[in-house]
Amino acid sequence: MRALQSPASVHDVLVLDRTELAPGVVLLGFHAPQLAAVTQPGQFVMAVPPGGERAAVALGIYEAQGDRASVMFFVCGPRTREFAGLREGDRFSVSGPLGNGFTLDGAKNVAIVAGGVGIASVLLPAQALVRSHVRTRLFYGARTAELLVDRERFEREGCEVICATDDGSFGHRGFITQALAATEDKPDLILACGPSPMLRATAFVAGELGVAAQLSLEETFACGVGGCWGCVVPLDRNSAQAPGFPGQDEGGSEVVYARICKEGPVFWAHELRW
Amino acid sequence: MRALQSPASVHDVLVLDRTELAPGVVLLGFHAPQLAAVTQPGQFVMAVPPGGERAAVALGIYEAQGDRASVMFFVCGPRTREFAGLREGDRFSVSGPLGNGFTLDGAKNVAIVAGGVGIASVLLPAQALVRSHVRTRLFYGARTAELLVDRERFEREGCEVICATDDGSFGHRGFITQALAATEDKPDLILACGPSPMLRATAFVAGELGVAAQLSLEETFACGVGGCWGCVVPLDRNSAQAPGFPGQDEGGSEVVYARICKEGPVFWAHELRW
Amino acid sequence: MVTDVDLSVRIGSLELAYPTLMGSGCYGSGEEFAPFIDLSKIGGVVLKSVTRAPRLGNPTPRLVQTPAGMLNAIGLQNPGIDWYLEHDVAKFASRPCAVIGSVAGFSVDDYAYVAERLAARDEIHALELNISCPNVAAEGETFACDPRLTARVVKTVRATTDKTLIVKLSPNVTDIAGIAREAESAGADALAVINTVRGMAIDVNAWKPRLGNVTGGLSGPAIRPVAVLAVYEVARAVRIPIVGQGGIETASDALEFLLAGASAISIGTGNFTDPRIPVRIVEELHAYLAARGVRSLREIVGKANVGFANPYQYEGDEG
Amino acid sequence: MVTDVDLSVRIGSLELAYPTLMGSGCYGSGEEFAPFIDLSKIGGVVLKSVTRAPRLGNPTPRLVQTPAGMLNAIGLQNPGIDWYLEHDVAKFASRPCAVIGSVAGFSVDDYAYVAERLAARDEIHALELNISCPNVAAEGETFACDPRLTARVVKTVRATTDKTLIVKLSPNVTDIAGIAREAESAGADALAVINTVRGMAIDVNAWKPRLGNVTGGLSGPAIRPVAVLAVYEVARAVRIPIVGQGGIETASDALEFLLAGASAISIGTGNFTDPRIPVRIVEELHAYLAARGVRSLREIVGKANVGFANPYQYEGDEG
Ligand SMILES: Cc1cc2nc3c(=O)[nH]c(=O)nc-3n(C[C@H](O)[C@H](O)[C@H](O)COP(=O)(O)OP(=O)(O)OC[C@H]3O[C@@H](n4cnc5c(N)ncnc54)[C@H](O)[C@@H]3O)c2cc1C
Ligand SMILES: Cc1cc2nc3c(=O)[nH]c(=O)nc-3n(C[C@H](O)[C@H](O)[C@H](O)COP(=O)(O)OP(=O)(O)OC[C@H]3O[C@@H](n4cnc5c(N)ncnc54)[C@H](O)[C@@H]3O)c2cc1C
Ligand SMILES: Cc1cc2nc3c(=O)[nH]c(=O)nc-3n(C[C@H](O)[C@H](O)[C@H](O)COP(=O)(O)O)c2cc1C
Ligand SMILES: Cc1cc2nc3c(=O)[nH]c(=O)nc-3n(C[C@H](O)[C@H](O)[C@H](O)COP(=O)(O)O)c2cc1C
Ligand code: FES
Ligand code: FES
Repeated sequence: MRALQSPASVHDVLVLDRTELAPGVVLLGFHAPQLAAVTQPGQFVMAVPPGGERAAVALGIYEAQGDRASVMFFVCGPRTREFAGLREGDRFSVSGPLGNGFTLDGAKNVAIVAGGVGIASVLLPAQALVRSHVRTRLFYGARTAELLVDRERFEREGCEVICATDDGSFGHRGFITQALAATEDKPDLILACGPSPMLRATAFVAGELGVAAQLSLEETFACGVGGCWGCVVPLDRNSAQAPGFPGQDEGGSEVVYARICKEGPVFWAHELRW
Repeated sequence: MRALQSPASVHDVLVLDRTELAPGVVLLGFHAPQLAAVTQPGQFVMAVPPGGERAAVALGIYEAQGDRASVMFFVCGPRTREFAGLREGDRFSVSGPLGNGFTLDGAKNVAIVAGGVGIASVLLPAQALVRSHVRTRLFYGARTAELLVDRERFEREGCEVICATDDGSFGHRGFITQALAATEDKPDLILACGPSPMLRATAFVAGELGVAAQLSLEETFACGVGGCWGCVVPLDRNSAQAPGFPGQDEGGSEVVYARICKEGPVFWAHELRW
Repeated sequence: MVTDVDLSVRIGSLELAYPTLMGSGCYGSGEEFAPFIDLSKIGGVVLKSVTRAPRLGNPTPRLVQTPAGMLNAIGLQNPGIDWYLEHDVAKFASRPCAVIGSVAGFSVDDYAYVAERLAARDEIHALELNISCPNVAAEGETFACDPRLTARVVKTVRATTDKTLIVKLSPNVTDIAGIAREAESAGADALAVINTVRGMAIDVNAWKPRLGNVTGGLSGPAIRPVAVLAVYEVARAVRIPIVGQGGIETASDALEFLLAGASAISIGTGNFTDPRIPVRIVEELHAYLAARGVRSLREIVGKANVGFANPYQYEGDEG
Repeated sequence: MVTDVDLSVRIGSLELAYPTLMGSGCYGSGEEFAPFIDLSKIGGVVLKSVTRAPRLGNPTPRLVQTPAGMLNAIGLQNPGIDWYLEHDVAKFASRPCAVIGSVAGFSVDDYAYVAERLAARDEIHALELNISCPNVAAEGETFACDPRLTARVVKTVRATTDKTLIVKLSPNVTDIAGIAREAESAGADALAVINTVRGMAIDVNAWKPRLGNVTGGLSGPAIRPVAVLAVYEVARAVRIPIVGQGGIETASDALEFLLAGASAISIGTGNFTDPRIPVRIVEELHAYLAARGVRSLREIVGKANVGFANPYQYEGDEG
């Protein structure tokens, strides 16, 4: 992965808008011109829960334009519940942008695979690709139609959108990676963000198709900036993203543990040893 | 104290209105017809923080009329901060009404003494007294003018309002109990709610004036319903409110520990052995 | 999907319709919470601990809120066993759930004396031995912090009654599993794991401790990870049932304890958050098990604990 | 009201401009947080613990959020002392604050070997002995859980260096004051109180522990009352300075530790809430002391701890 880091800092931000896109899915827009100006597609922020006593939460940067950036999240625990309680005019803090984003250079036909909340990290790469006149398809999976949030937005931005739901309530029935595997129009690059089983399936399909894939990984974070080594993933020791000393995993192979928050969250699928 | 308990239960309530009366002082109105119908002046609720993980907070019932009840609180910790984040349309739960309120029978000329957040527990008794054509004066003290919240409301309700501020920014400069001590028009009953030093001073002044006083005490609560014995205050063993077995305090005098949440929060000043 | 899920559990010879006890010292005698909850929907109430002599308890303040928890230092305020038997115990007969007496003391003799007299009463269905209260003079805590004292006090009390004897352990030790083994060998029918974690808070304006007693016991969600681990470790060390407790507020919390190896759970501080929690937990446990096709709560006990020996296996009365 | 408030502290021979250390394992080598905070405004960084041999650490997940806290089980991932000295240590020279090496190990010999080599480097200003990591095989924890082992390892390491030696204690013991006394007698210059509290969490859907390592260490505001009490008790037992830690997020939190008897404080998990916390604490401590006319932070150490002997009294260099 090319180093796509940007100058990060802490921003005290003002909530500009709050939309409930689906039950338990909130889009929070905030005033952050400096952050928006330097954000690279695929980067994230650590958002500080306004009530204190709880660690910051990693959230993908959904939109970044002009004075406004936004995050989109699924309410699944105490911290996202706290953020869901914010309204226009409230304040909170974010550190960012953080991590290494997607490498988009040279691609001509890109398939973006997003599952569930993974959608939050792929609008910016989609916009950048369309802006560069790259053919961009979004393969978007969710449990049910209702959770295919902001689908139309991607269409408006100029993506072709292919959907799948577990229950068949919208688009294909089944996994979105099956739709990817079945595509006739082979992409030359795959980007993916979503739950771990989806990412593994994407890596498998990419291998079958012989297409390079970049995966944005998820793991519980603590620091989000590389300080605690809590979010590691084993990488091929020759990966350009390998940060430090090599060691042997349980199976006896040589690997290097990379920090998802610092060396990632985006990694080349073929370099992961997970 | 006459037993002024009402049938308590848990209520899931809807926020009707939220007003910031002063910086850090919030008035929260909610839909609770059943609660409002049975509340006695001086009772309180245990309000459940909507985010979980934190114990319920004791809050005086400020207003109770028709379908609506309200609480008023000073943001001073994590839980009141959480409640301050609620807006119209949000939901939370309260248990109540709880405790024994003020005994108002027979009084002809009542002085209500309120300090700071203590104001939250004295609107209902003031209204009840005025309704019964009892001369009702509010002696209201706060650190500074800004914190004499909702002062005009008491005037509108028909009370005479005498104020004092620590910094002299409104009304008398100094303690409100000094104003009480200096009154020419001696009341025949004093009701008081506020910080502990104010209550002790009120008890002292009441003794000097030879007037009976009822004090609404404050202490950190856990259960709020008499189950944990965390909120006790020593009472004269002959008090009608003495709940159980007598014992000897450090000084060797016989006292009975009463639970502020269950036997109180309102006690006769002359029966307290604090 | 099954609908007839069995949530009953047995702790020694005590049969509980539901796996939910209310923690000692947190729930009065149950009556205090009756306006808010149907007491016939809980397993039982563990009464406030009682001692030989009356105790006024600690000076106030006795309670402090802390992040996701609270400190208490009540100091075993109670009327003493004489007054208690005379004035209080008869009222417990009307509780529509199990009633478990809690015994505290300052000597082995104290414990045996109070336990024997309390257990003799029909209103009391089982006994819990509180040898782990952190809020009284040093000796009180020592019992559960010392394997030999634990063994002595349990053995002596055991000899006084056949009723179910639950021994409540302290987390404030280097090796809780070792203490648990002593209590088991000495004749405990079950273990309550855990009592509060010792802690304190300081008033930074007054420059003095916030509790009248200086130190107190930490309870609530903050200590849940500590309690789950204690249950996990004790469950590998003994074969008697465990009543798991410490910060339980939801069915998911309760399941952590059950999967770690507790046969029942106890709710204390959670009642201060919302008094409906115990009934909600029972409803949600029911739904959770039904959705997974599990017919009895007992089947999931210890399921996240490799190397755990399910206590029911050894009683010959369950699969 | 005074404006020139002295916030500097001395820990052994280590002079800190500010009383704020960043907790080992939480702050990388400081550089990771430089975009968010001015490192010249913190007292120092305690580096991630290093061992003799390289370690990949524990399987993931290594982190779980819990109420007002978190569990971690990193498992001492580190490149081993050889690689560390060769590739990493030189970079620490540029940090504008104190740099404290942290040593972990599995035998007394390990500790001495790593400590000696690390202390020999100029970039390392002091050493912290992590004898209390709960996330490695049993032996790792045993040191701080056993008074004799504590004494042996501290004595042996003490012989290898004159640099300030801070010994980090575990709260997972029956009597932390007793362990503290052993460390003091064996030659520790200071004590770090406390490391994480052992805990675990269970995934109630997968029916297995949520951490790859099964158990982990609890940190954050949830444990603050436990940590304050540990400092309070240790401060009565020893005369060497204490670095208080466990859930510090605000100046008020820091003051609880200082008033309990800590001479300095350390912030770990708080940096994960907001990286500006350490600088905010220094600013607010300054304001707090100025408002009370206190000229030096050292004056308030132990002020809420009756019976505490201020360490500075015994050095002859302060009033
Ligand atoms: C780089 C990166 C980017 C991310 N971007 C986004 C984003 O844009 N939007 C978004 O919504 N999320 C995003 N996430 C995920 C998000 O950070 C986490 O979901 C976050 O931890 C939620 O915080 P919480 O406090 O609400 O829930 P937490 O308290 O952290 O925990 C909730 C999670 O743990 C599970 N859990 C809790 N208790 C238990 C239990 N007892 N047993 C089993 N499971 C349990 C819950 O089911 C839930 O999944 C991202 C993560 C990373 C690493
Ligand atoms: C019967 C009754 C009725 C009440 N009615 C009302 C009411 O109507 N309105 C209202 O606003 N309040 C009322 N209170 C008080 C209210 O219940 C408490 O103020 C409540 O605990 C605030 O909760 P919190 O979580 O926000 O703060 P908490 O977390 O409980 O703590 C905040 C309080 O503790 C102090 N504190 C916190 N940390 C420290 C520290 N380290 N050192 C020293 N002090 C510290 C704070 O200064 C503050 O006073 C009432 C109390 C009772 C008993
Ligand atoms: C206010 C309070 C009083 C308590 N009193 C007692 C007691 O008298 N005897 C006892 O064995 N445990 C007592 N406990 C401990 C609880 O029963 C319980 O074991 C502990 O709080 C952990 O569970 P929880 O987090 O659900 O409260 C008390 C706890 C609290 C909070
Ligand atoms: C993710 C993480 C990693 C840690 N790693 C170490 C370590 O390597 N060595 C050590 O001595 N302490 C380690 N600790 C303990 C902290 O330094 C600190 O003592 C403890 O977390 C309590 O303080 P806190 O609540 O401010 O984090 C770690 C803590 C965390 C949260
Ligand atoms: S979360 Fe700390 S290193 Fe990634
Ligand atoms: S708060 Fe529990 S008895 Fe009053």
